[in-house]
Amino acid sequence: MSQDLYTNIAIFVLSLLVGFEVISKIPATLHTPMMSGANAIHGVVVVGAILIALEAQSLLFYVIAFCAAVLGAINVAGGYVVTDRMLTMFSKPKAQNNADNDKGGK
Amino acid sequence: MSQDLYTNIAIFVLSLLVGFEVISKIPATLHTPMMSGANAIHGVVVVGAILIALEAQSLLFYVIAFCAAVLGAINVAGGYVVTDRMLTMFSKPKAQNNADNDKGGK
Amino acid sequence: MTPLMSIVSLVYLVSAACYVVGLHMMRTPKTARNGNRLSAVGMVLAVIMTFLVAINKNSATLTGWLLMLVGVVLGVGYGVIKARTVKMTDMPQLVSLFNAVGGGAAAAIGMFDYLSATNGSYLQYSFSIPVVLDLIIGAVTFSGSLIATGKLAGKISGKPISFPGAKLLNAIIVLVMVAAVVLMIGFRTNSWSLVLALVASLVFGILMTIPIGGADMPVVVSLLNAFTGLAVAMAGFVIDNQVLIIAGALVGAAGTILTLQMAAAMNRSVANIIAGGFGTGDSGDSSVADDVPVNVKETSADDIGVQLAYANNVMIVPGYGLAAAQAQHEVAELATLLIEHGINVNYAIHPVAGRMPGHMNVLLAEVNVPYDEMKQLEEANSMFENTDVSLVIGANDVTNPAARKKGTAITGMPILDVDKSKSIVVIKRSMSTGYAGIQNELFSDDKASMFFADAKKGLQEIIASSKEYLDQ
Amino acid sequence: MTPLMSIVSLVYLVSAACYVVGLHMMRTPKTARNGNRLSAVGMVLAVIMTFLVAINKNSATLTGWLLMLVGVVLGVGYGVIKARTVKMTDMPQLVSLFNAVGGGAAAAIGMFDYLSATNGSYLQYSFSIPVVLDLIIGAVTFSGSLIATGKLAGKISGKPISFPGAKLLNAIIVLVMVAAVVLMIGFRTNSWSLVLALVASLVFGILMTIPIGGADMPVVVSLLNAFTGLAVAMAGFVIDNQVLIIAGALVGAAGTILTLQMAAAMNRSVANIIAGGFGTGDSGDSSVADDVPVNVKETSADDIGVQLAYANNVMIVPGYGLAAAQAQHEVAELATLLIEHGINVNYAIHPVAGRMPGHMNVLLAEVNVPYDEMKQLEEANSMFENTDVSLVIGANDVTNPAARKKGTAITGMPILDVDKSKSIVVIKRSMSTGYAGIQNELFSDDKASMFFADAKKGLQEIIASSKEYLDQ
Ligand SMILES: NC(=O)c1ccc[n+]([C@@H]2O[C@H](COP(=O)([O-])OP(=O)(O)OC[C@H]3O[C@@H](n4cnc5c(N)ncnc54)[C@H](OP(=O)(O)O)[C@@H]3O)[C@@H](O)[C@H]2O)c1
Ligand SMILES: NC(=O)c1ccc[n+]([C@@H]2O[C@H](COP(=O)([O-])OP(=O)(O)OC[C@H]3O[C@@H](n4cnc5c(N)ncnc54)[C@H](OP(=O)(O)O)[C@@H]3O)[C@@H](O)[C@H]2O)c1
Repeated sequence: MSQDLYTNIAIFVLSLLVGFEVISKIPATLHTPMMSGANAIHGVVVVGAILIALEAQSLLFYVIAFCAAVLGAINVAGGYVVTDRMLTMFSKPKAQNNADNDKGGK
Repeated sequence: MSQDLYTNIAIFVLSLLVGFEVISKIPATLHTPMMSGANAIHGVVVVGAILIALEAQSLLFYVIAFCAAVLGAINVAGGYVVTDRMLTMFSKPKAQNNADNDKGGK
Repeated sequence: MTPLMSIVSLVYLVSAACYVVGLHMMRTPKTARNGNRLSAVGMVLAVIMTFLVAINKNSATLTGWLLMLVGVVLGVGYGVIKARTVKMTDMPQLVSLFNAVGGGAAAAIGMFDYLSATNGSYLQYSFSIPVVLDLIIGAVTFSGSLIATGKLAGKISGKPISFPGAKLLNAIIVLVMVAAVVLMIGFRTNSWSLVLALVASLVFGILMTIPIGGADMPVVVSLLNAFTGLAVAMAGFVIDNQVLIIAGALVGAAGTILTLQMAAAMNRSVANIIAGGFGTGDSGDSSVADDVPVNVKETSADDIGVQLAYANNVMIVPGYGLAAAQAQHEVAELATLLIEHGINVNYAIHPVAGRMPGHMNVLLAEVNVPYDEMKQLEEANSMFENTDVSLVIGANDVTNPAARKKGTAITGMPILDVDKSKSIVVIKRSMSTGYAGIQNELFSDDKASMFFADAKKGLQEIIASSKEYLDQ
Repeated sequence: MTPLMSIVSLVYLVSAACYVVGLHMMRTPKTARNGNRLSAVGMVLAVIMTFLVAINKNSATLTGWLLMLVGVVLGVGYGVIKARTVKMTDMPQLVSLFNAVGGGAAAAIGMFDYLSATNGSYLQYSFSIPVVLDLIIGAVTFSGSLIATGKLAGKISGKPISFPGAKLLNAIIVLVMVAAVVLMIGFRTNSWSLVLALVASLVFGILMTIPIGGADMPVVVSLLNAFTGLAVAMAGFVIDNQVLIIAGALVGAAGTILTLQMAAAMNRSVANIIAGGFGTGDSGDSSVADDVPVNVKETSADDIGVQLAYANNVMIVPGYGLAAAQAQHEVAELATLLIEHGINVNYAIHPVAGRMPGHMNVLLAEVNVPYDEMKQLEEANSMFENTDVSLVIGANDVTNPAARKKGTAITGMPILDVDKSKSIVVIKRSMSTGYAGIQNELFSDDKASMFFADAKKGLQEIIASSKEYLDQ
């Protein structure tokens, strides 16, 4: 086993452990945004797409690299934006300004 | 920066992250056993003690290595055993077999 | 390592830490949004570093640079616009779509590197194994997630689709996949092996997802999300890039735990969900309704109006029907009306009400219901005793006392104890069952009365009648 | 990497995973013990692998091998015997001792490697920085933990020790440490720099710990535990061993979080604790007692016996005094007596009752009180309303309603709502205050009566009188 491969394996294993631990009991309400947030994180694949694009030298490879770039970019950009939108729903202050009316008038 | 150093730093950072995440809200009752369990884990220092002992070639180094071996071994062996003893207190089944007596007799 | 690579590697670590801390912060609503932003900051850092590497390496052709930049810009543009404009209720299918493209990108990287190495020689295991895993997992999530998207969007029937010979076909596809893997790992490189693996994986993704009912899709999407993470980590091995490995493994593991929790919240096992065939109904079709049992009381909008107008504490219990009828605006209108007249209104939110986790929160937040009026299960249950009227709108399973008995489809699921409240009004279109396909005794409770109507129309009538009595 | 090193490295990863999963399992009592064992299995694996490496390397002299083996055997023997024979209540100081030796071992590794490299040349930062951190942190935790051990064992006064000029001395020592660090990192290697750094660090560890009150020691030990973890990680950098880095960093981070939680459970901040001077009392000295206020009712063992004999539900509220008097056997005896006569007996356990986390659980478990009779804060508080007699034994702060008011030393601390029960009996020696040093209004509550006695003797009298009335 090369030193490089071992490093990668060690990093992989430790990251798996971090991933297992970072999720503790989450309220069901947050399941969807959390899934969406994790989805955005694997948008990091765009980094890989950028790197391979620079190796491409012929049509087939240009096409594959272009696809990877587009798909990866959609994942990462869309992922973060849609998660953020979902989460606005949780940070919203009392928008109904008449919700706190005092009792009476009935 | 050498590749080795970077690998070590990456592993260090990821392990810190695992450590931060692995402790979530713990009941106060478990604070002491958990601390003791963590204490046992850093007993891994005995591994380091073993490794340096094999490099020693002169009196001073023999002394230091011997101290490291003794101290590290105390930490690791004592740490696990005392933690285990603390934890027996939580796994104990109802030892008072009259604790569940039905009401009456008063 | 060169100084540049040292810096890049260290910044990659920082960005990895951002993802972790970001995810951690998403555990509670208060910090969730900032958590997602922190994670995004980490991502921007990673991308900047990657560009530095690319510029420094300077190996690319002009075409390569152009295509890459155009691709990224197009992708970002499309992603952002879609994410900005999608309706709240369509978000789950969009997440699924984003997951599909992520899997696709990972598969593309695998293809690229396998083809680059294709010169008829044997591959090293340290390369061939991750490349094959990357390809297969990426392709499976790509097609699987697309099917899930279609089902969630209603473009593909939400019903579990099965056909004669499905099992046989499945077995054949799995065999083909195994053969392709063996060809790629054990034999000389060959682009046809790649094509075989790719096609088999795409078909497998489809076959895996179509037999699953639409209502189970959120769990499936979550599972595929974890898969994509793993595919990305494998891509990281292939191109020897550590931020891909870290982020991919992180999502792979976190996504797995999340999937288990989602399934648990629905009182199902992941295996049971993947086996498929559950959740047939979605009860969209009210023609399957049983006859109304004799012991069920019917009521009218007028009567409900009176009840509400003279109540002190009203609890609204929303369910899937509210979402199906898109009646959230009417609910908010009714609540505002009641609150203006000094009536306490709260919402009892069951964690799995609706068809996706947080479905009810999403719907109600869309119409600006304050967060603190949405009572989660336990808190709601402690409030029913003091509730004068519980207004059950299109909810069924989440109120079904059958959960407290043994041997029913929902046994053991925690439910909203609506039956503790003084009076119960149920709005639904018929007596037909909900997701779990079982009858609900609550409806024949002495204190319960049924108002058979579409949630939207029914609520409009109730608003009208409430107004009358409130303004008297 | 050689095949052997590949295997060793992979097994190191496995053992690291064991530590993590083991710690994870220690989150709940049910799996805690297996978690610790899993972690121990990981440790055994790591040690076996290390021996393989050592044998394979074959660089050691015979003396080296012998000394190492003898050292390990001695250490293991001492550790195991100590751990097996220690009294339950002496465990905290033993943990602190084990922490001290761990820090010492880490420091020794640092010394060894710095001295090995001492040939009057400059060191590379990648070596000198971790070596210095290893040395300093290891030495600080060594001496600091020893002081903590002494304080916990009562061999060193638990009172915060301060003396004129302490601040100045502290400042001087810190300056010396900085100087030594600069010498070691920025200049040619020199064994005197090492000695300077070592001595300064040892003194600093002592100075840091002595001004802190004995009652705060558990938090301090936890903090030093995290420090040791970091020292071990640094040792890992020095000798380029990854299992040390992983395990050390893990403990460093987890220990930090644990320390924060422990401090939070006592409603203190870590900074506040380290600043020292709190927790003077330990109230061991009852001569400081105020006069008994007029509005406090005194009662007798006889009277308490009657109350208990005719109660249905009794709640025992133990505190530090129970531990100080070593009266746990008497408590169990009384409880067994009452239970045999059909009376419900439970224990209300406050998380910070006593002087270490879980102190009450440890004590009561020693005398076989079943786990489910020990009610934690919230559950206990929901039971007081139906409690006929609350028997408060040597507890003070944890029942003090002053926590509900603003501006007291314990403001905001959750307390046991003993005042909700129908009758309150308090056993303590005098009216003197507890750890926080403030008077307790509960004692002058209309429903409360005081029985001034040492917990052990008082309980013996109560047992005798209860027997009389129960057997009537
Ligand atoms: N939240 C999740 O993540 C998730 C995911 C998958 C599955 N599930 C499952 O979904 C179920 C959710 O429970 P639930 O009580 O919310 O829903 P439900 O049990 O599925 O019941 C929904 C009810 O709404 C009524 N309805 C449908 N359309 C309507 C309309 N337009 N107007 C008025 N009523 C309408 C239906 O009755 P009519 O046809 O008579 O009108 C149906 O009985 C649980 O079994 C849960 O396990 C949840
Ligand atoms: N658990 C932890 O981790 C921890 C750590 C550090 C500090 N603390 C602090 O310690 C306090 C714990 O509260 P607590 O209510 O358990 O204890 P406390 O408030 O310290 O009170 C203990 C009481 O026991 C009495 N006592 C002492 N020896 C006795 C004996 N032999 N027989 C009978 N009574 C005796 C004392 O009164 P007399 O002298 O009148 O008998 C004293 O008032 C909290 O303030 C907490 O923050 C806890």
